[in-house]
Amino acid sequence: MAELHLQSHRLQNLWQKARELPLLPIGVLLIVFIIPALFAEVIAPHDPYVPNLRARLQPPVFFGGTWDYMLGTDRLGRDILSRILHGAWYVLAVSMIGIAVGVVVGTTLGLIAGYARGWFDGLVMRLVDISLALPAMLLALALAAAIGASFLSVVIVVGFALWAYFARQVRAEVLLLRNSDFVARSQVAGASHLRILFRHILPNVMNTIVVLATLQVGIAIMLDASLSFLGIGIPRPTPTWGLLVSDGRDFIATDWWISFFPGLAILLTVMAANMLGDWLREQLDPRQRQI
Amino acid sequence: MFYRDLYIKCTPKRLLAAVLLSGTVLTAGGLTNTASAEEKVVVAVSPLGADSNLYWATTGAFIFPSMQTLVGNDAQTGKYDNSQLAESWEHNEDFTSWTFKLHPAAKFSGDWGPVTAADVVHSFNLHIGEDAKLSGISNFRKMEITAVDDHTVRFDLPNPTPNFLFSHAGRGSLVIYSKAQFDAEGLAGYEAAPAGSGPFEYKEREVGQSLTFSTIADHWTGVSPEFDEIEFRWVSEPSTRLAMLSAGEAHAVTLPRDLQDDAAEAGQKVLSSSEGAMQSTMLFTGQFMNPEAEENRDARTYAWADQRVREAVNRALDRDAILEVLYGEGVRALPVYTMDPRFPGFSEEIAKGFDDAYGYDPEKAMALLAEAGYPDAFDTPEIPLVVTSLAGNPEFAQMAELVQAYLDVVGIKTQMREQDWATGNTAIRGFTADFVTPMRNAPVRPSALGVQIFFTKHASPHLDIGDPELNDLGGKLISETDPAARDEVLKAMFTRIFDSYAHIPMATVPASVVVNGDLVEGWNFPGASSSGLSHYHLIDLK
Amino acid sequence: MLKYLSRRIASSLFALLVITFIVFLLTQLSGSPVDALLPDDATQEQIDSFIREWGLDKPLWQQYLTFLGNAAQGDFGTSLKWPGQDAMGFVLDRMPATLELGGLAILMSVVIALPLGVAAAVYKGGSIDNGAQIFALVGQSMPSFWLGIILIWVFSVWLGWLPTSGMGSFSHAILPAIAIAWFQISALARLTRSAMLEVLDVEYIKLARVKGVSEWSVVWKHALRNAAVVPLTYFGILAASILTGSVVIETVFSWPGMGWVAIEAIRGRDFPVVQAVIIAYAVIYMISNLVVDLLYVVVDPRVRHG
Amino acid sequence: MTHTQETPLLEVRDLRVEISTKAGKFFPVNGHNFTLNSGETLGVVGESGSGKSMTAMSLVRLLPKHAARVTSGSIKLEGRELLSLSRSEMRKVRGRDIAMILQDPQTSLNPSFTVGNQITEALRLHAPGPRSTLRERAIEALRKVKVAAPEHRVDSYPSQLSGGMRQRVVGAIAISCAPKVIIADEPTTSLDVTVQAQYLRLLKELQEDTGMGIIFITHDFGIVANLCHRIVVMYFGRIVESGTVERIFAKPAHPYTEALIAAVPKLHGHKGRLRTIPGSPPPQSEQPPGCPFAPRCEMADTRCFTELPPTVDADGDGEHLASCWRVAGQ
Repeated sequence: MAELHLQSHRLQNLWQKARELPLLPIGVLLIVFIIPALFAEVIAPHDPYVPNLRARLQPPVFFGGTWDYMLGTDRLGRDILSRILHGAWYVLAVSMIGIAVGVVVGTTLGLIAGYARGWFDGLVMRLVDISLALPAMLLALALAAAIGASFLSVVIVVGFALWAYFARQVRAEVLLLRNSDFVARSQVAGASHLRILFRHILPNVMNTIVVLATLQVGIAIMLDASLSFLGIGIPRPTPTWGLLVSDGRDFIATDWWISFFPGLAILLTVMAANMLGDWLREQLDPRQRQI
Repeated sequence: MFYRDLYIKCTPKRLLAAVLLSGTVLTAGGLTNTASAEEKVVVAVSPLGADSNLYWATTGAFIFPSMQTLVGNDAQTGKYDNSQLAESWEHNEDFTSWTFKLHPAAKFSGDWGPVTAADVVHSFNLHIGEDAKLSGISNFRKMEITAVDDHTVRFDLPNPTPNFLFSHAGRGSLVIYSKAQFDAEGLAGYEAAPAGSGPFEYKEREVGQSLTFSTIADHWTGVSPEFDEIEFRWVSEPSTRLAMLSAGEAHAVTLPRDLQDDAAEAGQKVLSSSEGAMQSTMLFTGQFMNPEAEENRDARTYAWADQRVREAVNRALDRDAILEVLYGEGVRALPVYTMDPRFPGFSEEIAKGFDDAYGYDPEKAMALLAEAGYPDAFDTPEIPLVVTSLAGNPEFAQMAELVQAYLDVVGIKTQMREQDWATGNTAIRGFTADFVTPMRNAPVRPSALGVQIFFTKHASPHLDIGDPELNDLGGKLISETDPAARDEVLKAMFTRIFDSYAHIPMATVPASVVVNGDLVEGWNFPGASSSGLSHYHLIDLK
Repeated sequence: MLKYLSRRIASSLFALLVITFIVFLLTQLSGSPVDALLPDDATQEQIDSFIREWGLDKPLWQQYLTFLGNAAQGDFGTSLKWPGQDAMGFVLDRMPATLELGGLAILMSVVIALPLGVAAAVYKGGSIDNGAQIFALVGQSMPSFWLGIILIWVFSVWLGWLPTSGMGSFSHAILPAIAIAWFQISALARLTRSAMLEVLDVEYIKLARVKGVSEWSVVWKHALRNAAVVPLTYFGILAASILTGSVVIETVFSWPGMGWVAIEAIRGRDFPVVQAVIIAYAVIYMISNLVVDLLYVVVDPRVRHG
Repeated sequence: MTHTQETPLLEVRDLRVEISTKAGKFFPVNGHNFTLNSGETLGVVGESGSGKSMTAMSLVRLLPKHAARVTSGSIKLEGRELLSLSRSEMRKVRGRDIAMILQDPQTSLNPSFTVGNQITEALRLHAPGPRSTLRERAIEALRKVKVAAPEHRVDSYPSQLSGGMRQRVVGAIAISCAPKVIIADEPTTSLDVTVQAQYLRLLKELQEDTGMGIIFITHDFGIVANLCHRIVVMYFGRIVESGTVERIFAKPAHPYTEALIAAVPKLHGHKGRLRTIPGSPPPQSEQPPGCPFAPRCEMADTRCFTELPPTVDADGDGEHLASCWRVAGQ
């Protein structure tokens, strides 16, 4: 009960701390990721899909290029900036949906497995083993061959790659928590299993989930990039960042801007997401707030 | 005291240490010094389809400068010559019997003796065995081979085959192995180190990594390369190959076309084959020209069953611009896929009429579409454009993106479909394909072979486009032996394909290799082998 | 203990069985081997004989049982891309290369990440902590193939210190190992840091100090021993992700290990090898997890006696 | 306040600890003066947050790094100044001369090491010897704290022991090196009443055997009465009253002490309602100009709010000091 009290107290505190929000990561996320994802149509200076063969391989503005193509153009004369801006939406969608799938499936199974133990626990842990033992990349290749590479297949792969991590971690924590005093007290007090799970245990594993989920933003974006590298990402001409980096990778030594700026977008976004996650964790985790 | 205590008791540390230690030991085990020969030429290429010493067990992708075929290609012109095992050859009037005389001086490396007719027969039998996967080997199964004397072999063929030399040259189907070695060591001997008659001797293979040959001194052909060894490295990533070249680790590498420009800018030298080596095109799938309903589906459901649509597609593309982006300047547009000036059936008229009939004209394209019943936009489902990045052809993706953009302008909506080769082939073979296929990038071969494979039912029924006229002409071609008449039949076929806009031809492209300008002076090769590379003994070092 | 171990092995075998089924299904779902393995212009008779040879005309369940029976004996058939090679034998031949790379990557991650994470926790908020955080953030934010290519250009082409690719001397392994390890270093350092922070606040750490134990021993013995459980949990995942990472990195660096085999085999539709390599991956993963479970027992007496 | 001929075991003079946070500086230990003699038990009493634990940690110089530091004062152990010792010298003092028993038996033992290992660790550091001897001495220590079957328990892990047993082990660790001073920081709060009583009896016996000085930190005046010889009462980082148990119980000089004593449930006394002190201490970051207890004090007048009361001798013999205007003003 003390723990419960602490939880709500912590959330209140979070609101009070809103004034101390980490402006840097939030700003970076907004500028590089969220705003482009939502308003690319409005802010992109060029069409991201239409080649302009007269403007091929323009360097970025401070490297001999023009303001018209601020970050340069690719080999078909498409504006890199516009492609990055338009790609943001797909990156956002893939990572968010993929992680959501991972969190929901992984957390639910992990919670129940850790709490119920017995055969269900065994089953879930075998599933976890199976899913971790099948490299996501190989599964993606096979899946792409089977149902074709598409937005859906990428989301499935990302979700598949992530759920087991949540399930494992959550289960491990639940195993520790279920023996703790406050769970015992709730059980004695006659609380239903469902109530204990979701009112008492879930809030206490929330921190782990938040920390893992922030780690996973990076993993999801990186996985998307790796899939593009292997040619089984979201199909062309969709300019996901992974595809942009992957397409430009051969030209790192010469037309470096083709892959550098999308790579930078990935770098900044993942870094900012991780920083934000760290901040959240410090706010949510009482043990770390002690002096 | 304290530390000994720790050491004995803390087992996890010991376990971890053991794991880490084993990693280090393994790593150190790999610490073998790469003793490089003073003059070793390194060529990095993307991995071949199969990693084998047995030619017939591959589908034809093979780099083996130690092995020879019967017929060679001239380094400059690509014309057939007697630089390989056959000193001379002749054929009967209807091209059904071919006789080859072997160079009497030809001999195998490693004391396996001279190359004789028995070796040719032996190799032939190996090639048509159960495990053969070679492209075009089915024709060999219908032939008979006879050793006329020690240095003469005769092939008897069921059908007239004027292009028979093609089967024995750079992209040929028959590589000569030593019978003596087989008798002594069996297949295992070949797998370990096949004896060959070329100017190089098999040295070693690191599976998945490299293949090394050493130069033979006093080779029977008199060829003497400038270097002691040549090593081929299999490297999948183009940028890694370019890095190897730039770092001076490789003398020569193959690169995708658009990376060649970059390499050239960075000071490397791009060497192209003397002749065009590859033809690229896009193909419509299905029997869209079949007036009857197709086996499994109604031919008319294809949007491109309508010739006006096919013309509109062709008219919508600015080939000059596309080719410049993809291949750089100086690459010829190809009027008809499988037609080539070096082979019979080439039509000047078609080549001249190409700009008129296929030239960039978006207005005309839109007018044609409107006429075909698509006044505002192409309202049928989007046409899938298949892209197979997995197959390792990076320029396909760019070609697809360009084509998509051009088609979009005239109102034809397309959708890119990333799909592996096998899945596409399964659909084609099952007659369920509904897409514009991968941009075929096939080696130039005699027109008569190519046109039958890609447009008629006679060689590969699943690629048949269903046109009765073409199939009739193809039937005639099989039995026709008179060169002039064959030429006419082929011309008629090409004209039919051209006039009916039966495909989307792109370009003839030379094979090319990028060399490190500090290490390599030059290299002449005709682009007549499956990898495009050959004549390694001509690599001219600085 | 023995009972626990045999239970773990039994459940691993069960997981393996399910994986064989998935592997079999996936290879069935993707294009027919006929189209991958025969040339474009293959004749009908070539196709027919191929189908007979591979038993593709039999019902699916029968094909699976045949597959399973052979797989149980380690027989996955002969490779198509590397003719004459036994599929599993070929994969096993490549395994040392992957283990070498993976071992080096794990070594690098542990040797760098653990001290980094510990130092970051001990000097929380200090410059080491901030530096480690930035390092970790950057490492987790770069696609590994991109990092790999950049490493090649910087260290091999421009600086000329290390070879670009391939396998040979120890120096060949350094760049790919860094490319694989970097992400893991970040993840491991982060986990170690947070686990250490948690442990360093606990009373027994105070008690150890009160006993007069030196700060070094407090951190590296008392705290790390308890915090190690968290990175150790991650160790299984680490092994898995290093294996997965090797798929991409081995391709970039032309490192002829299992990841390279996997990609080449899938590209070449070499089904026997694809199946063998996935099973081999799964087995390595399971063995490393078994090792982690054992380490768990050794490290944490609560598990041993609980 | 006069120096006796005999050097006290532990002498703390004008000790001040500063904590600086974003919110500002404050002093959880603000000008402490007290002494501890051999064989004596000094009770340190106060509500939570009054600075008791901070006092304890400052005595062994284990204040939270960066955040807190000793700014002035002196801590002398048998006349030796602890504040000027080097870190490694100080480490030798810890465990050997001054041992500590921490609050929570659940978490104060390291779950990864055996009981024996944790006892011998201190021994190894302060009185090294061969393994077997160390083990014998660990068993001996366990026996001293009345752990049943110590030969067996020495190889147990903390998770295998009950809470009371664990706290005994913590005690065993503390006495293993025969320290001169033991600081017990609320060692019994998480134990149930019977176990608590046993434990306190044990401490007393140990003290009688070894003659060590004990600083007993608690918020419970009930325990203090039975165990301690002298008491210091802390409020808001200050010692508000100190003296012998008898004096303070008989005649508490500070209203806070009075309130604390009144809060102790009397087993045999009147059955009146348990008194609690209304209100709570001011936030640490606010340093009131007057007596910090004034807002909660029923007897406070204006001076209490504006001027800090001096520490004065309440009974005129130096045995009972208090900081309150009520006493000072007399």
